Amino acid sequence: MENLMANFNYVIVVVLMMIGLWSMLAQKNLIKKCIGMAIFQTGIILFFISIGAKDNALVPILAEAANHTYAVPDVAKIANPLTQILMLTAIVVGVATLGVGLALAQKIYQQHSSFDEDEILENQRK
Amino acid sequence: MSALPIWQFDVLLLMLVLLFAVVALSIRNLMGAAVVFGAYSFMMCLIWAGMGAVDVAFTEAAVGAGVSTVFVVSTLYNTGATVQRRPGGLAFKLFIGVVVTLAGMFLLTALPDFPKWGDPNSPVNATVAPYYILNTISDSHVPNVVTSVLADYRGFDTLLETTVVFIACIAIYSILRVDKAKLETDEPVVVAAPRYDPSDSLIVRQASRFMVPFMQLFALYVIAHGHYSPGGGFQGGVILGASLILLAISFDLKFLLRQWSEKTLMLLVAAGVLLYAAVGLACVFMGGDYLDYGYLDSVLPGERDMARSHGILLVEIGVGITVMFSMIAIHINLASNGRFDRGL
Amino acid sequence: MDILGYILICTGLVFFLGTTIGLLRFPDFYTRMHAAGKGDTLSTVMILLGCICLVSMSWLLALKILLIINFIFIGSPTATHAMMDAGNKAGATPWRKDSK
Amino acid sequence: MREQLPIVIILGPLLGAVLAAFTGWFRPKLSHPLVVVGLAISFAAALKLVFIVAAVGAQEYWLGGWGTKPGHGVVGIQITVDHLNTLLLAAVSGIALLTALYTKRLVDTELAGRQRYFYALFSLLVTGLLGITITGDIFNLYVFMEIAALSSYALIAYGRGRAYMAAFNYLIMGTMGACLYLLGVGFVFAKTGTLNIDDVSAIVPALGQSQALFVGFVLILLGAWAKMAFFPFHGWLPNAYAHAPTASAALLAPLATKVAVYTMLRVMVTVYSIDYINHSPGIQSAVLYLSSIAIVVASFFSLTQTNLKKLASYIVLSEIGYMVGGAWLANKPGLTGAMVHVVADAAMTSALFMAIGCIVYRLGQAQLDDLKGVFFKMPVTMAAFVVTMAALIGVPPTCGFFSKWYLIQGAAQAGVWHFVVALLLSSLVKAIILFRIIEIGYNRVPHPAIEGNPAIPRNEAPLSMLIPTVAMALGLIALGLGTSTLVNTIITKALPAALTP
Repeated sequence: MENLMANFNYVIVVVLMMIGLWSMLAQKNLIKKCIGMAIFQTGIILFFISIGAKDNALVPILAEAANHTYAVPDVAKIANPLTQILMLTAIVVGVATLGVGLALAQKIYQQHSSFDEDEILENQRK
Repeated sequence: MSALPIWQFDVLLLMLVLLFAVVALSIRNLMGAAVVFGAYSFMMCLIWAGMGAVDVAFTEAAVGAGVSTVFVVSTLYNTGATVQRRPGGLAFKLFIGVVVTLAGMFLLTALPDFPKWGDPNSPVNATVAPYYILNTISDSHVPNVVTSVLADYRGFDTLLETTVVFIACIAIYSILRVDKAKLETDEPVVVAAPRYDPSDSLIVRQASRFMVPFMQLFALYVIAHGHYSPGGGFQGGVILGASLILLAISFDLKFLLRQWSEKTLMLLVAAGVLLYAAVGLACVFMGGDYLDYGYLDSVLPGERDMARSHGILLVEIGVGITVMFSMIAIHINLASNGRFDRGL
Repeated sequence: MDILGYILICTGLVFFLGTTIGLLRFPDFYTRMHAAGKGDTLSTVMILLGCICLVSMSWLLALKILLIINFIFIGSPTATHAMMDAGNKAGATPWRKDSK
Repeated sequence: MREQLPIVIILGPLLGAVLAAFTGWFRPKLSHPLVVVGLAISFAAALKLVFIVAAVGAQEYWLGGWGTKPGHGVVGIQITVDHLNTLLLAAVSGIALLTALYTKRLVDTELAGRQRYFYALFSLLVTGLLGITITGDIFNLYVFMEIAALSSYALIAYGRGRAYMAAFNYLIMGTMGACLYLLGVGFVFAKTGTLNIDDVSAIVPALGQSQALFVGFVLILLGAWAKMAFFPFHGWLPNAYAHAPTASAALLAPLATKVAVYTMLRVMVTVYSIDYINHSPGIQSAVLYLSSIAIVVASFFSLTQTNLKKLASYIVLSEIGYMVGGAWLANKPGLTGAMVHVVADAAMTSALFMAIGCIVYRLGQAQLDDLKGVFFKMPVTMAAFVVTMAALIGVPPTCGFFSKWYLIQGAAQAGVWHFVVALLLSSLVKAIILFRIIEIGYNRVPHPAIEGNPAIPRNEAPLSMLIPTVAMALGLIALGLGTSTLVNTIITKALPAALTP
């Protein structure tokens, strides 16, 4: 139980991932699939940010000491910048994918007047 | 500037995030789902800011909560907004549920093996990352470590990330854009009945006219001040894009397209990537490796570290241009169904 | 200065509570929007003013927060107006005392 | 300039694409030459690197000059050309170059009026694929993966109609794969603290039996499998490739899945060691069974197809089973076979789709019944087609034979007989398909002499399409003849040293 509380973030990540994945695979509505995809991605981002977090850490911006000089920073007190960069990239990739997904969904809606996967497939078989 | 992780508060937020995720996926009105999803993103921002990832939180607030929601809403504006419940398919859903649950259990088996949350000596925090914190000042004189890693140490990632935005823009353009001349003969167009046209309202128009300059000023500040405070090309670019999207929503698309023609928009999207790639190429011609801005010291003011700092600014501007115009172009495409005439 | 800050923040929270209750308890779309629009704006502004008092050491920060307040003052009522207008056009009927 | 060669491979298509996006608005005719020039530069660099790597060994390149720092490992992003990927780099850029030349006429007719960004997306897809192959950083690989994926969604959606739904399904599966991969990277990163492949592989053995690393390994594999349409995740591929415009399919089918296979190989061989697989026999045999099932099921589905493009897509699917199975045999001939087959299959599939493209260009559609008399109509194209099918079956002088030989050897050595059976069965199925096409193409036409009407007029595909097709088919034979040289000089050195001979 203590282990669970110490790693609460990871548990939430796993649950978010499950929700997102289920929605991507099992939902029939295309927009819901897109939203599930975004939730999956944010879950992963939360995971990366969690592994880079430090207790009582400051944001990774060094404080200016005086006159454009900077003291040697205390690494243990500054949050990990690397995971943050990776996740900046992942967020932007995520929105790019979402945009393309929505564009495709819009085109599909134009053809079939529906976002429902089953209905679209039925339409295609005709 | 300190970020104290009050963990009870974090737990509360995490539970809320879960709740929002479930609600966003189970709600039947898609417009509502989009809005709940926006709220979900904002909750995530808070969590990340609480863990010291201000840049990520900023980006998520601008991109995930802001622009994504606008994209979903403008897609729904052109289409239907509710889920019709259809019978059947329960077994399939259950099956996927079981598979996903098993996958989740499998992931949880790795839980005891993880370094403790917040441990400053975990491998992630102690291997590569300290180098950036210790050397950012001497290497490039950029106190915002995130900016220096983003644009310098891992600048290649950022170039590719900009390329991803560029690809998304031209992909959406080539998927959605339709020729007006062919419209009658080629494909049927489903136009949803316009529900609400904000351009009717004088108040909205005047208010956004008043707000847009401030937004743009703030965005430029975010880009230019990214070396010293959270922000940079992405966030600034998105805000710049959002300010013009606001104009497009509160007036109409024509108003926006009068100032920025389709051609200008799409050319500028490519120009940002080109600027970034060209800065990298200039480094090669100056004798360094690709994206080694230090070698630009003969053309940029200052020594190597300042040359890096200026190189970072240059590429951030390139990122800003691409992101800004691709956000606008994507919005116009989604909102007008690729017709570039009217829409949300 | 600190005390003033805390007082402002607490007052803001009280107004927020009012907003929430109003949002939940009012009978129709328009009255709910009214509660949300007014209470929300006022309470956010008050909380931010409280924050200014707490960070009074840094003028730059205070200026930034003032700009945010300015933004909220314009943005929030406009958004409320737009939503009300949309509701009106979509045909949401206002609640009357005699309607049940 | 020599040390800049690795980055030139990426920059060629990237800059070509961006410039092509510019000229699309001013001089649309200029887009194609720009992309071709970019790909040619890339191919030249890749080819030069093959010789350099064979002569002096792996070449490393640090972006921005950020290399190894004491105590921290590599702090920047590294791209590496070594024995494992150099051949694939040359193959990808070479095939892309030939395909770019080949698609000119197809695009002008198939996508008339919509081709403004086609070549830009084409070139960006190649950028992504080359990047996945060349990068030495597991996160950078993810970004390249998304570049390749986003451009391929758009390229498939060019097909319109059903292609939109196919592209959407691909988007969902592809994003799922990429996300699983990214999550796996997160697990590996959490335990090792670095993203550089060389550094990770140095740390992994020291961690011993770590459950997080194992979960990360599985996640990365699942991601790669979703991307390559391996058996449980294969649903998106046939529709996507069959409904895509021929010009897009000719590029996507040969390269996209093969690069995903390479990702798996890279993770298995370099990031984790091959011992890692030998230590988890349960998973190994499960994957081997899955690959056998994939081969057999895909082969039988390909028999039932009436559409040539869809048939070819199922052939692609069954070939994926070969490579995954070969890699998971985890012995020397098996891995060699998988590595040879990645390159050989890229070439074979490319030739197959090029030949189909030629047929579609002339006949307008690709149903099997429409092929009547096609041997008289397009003899050169069909000759190339037959050579390609022979290579896919595994007829000796072609490259398909040698890779398959290695694979069977590996399976026999490991005692995995069901894999051997699956391999032979799929060869048999392909032979049946070939003979059926020959039968339709030759015999179902009333003989001109009997009917008294003139011979079917020869109507070959235009030269700009025919020459790349024939070149590719001849390349299959050349590759087959050169297989032993390639294996001896390059591929043996890519195999982990600890492998039992």
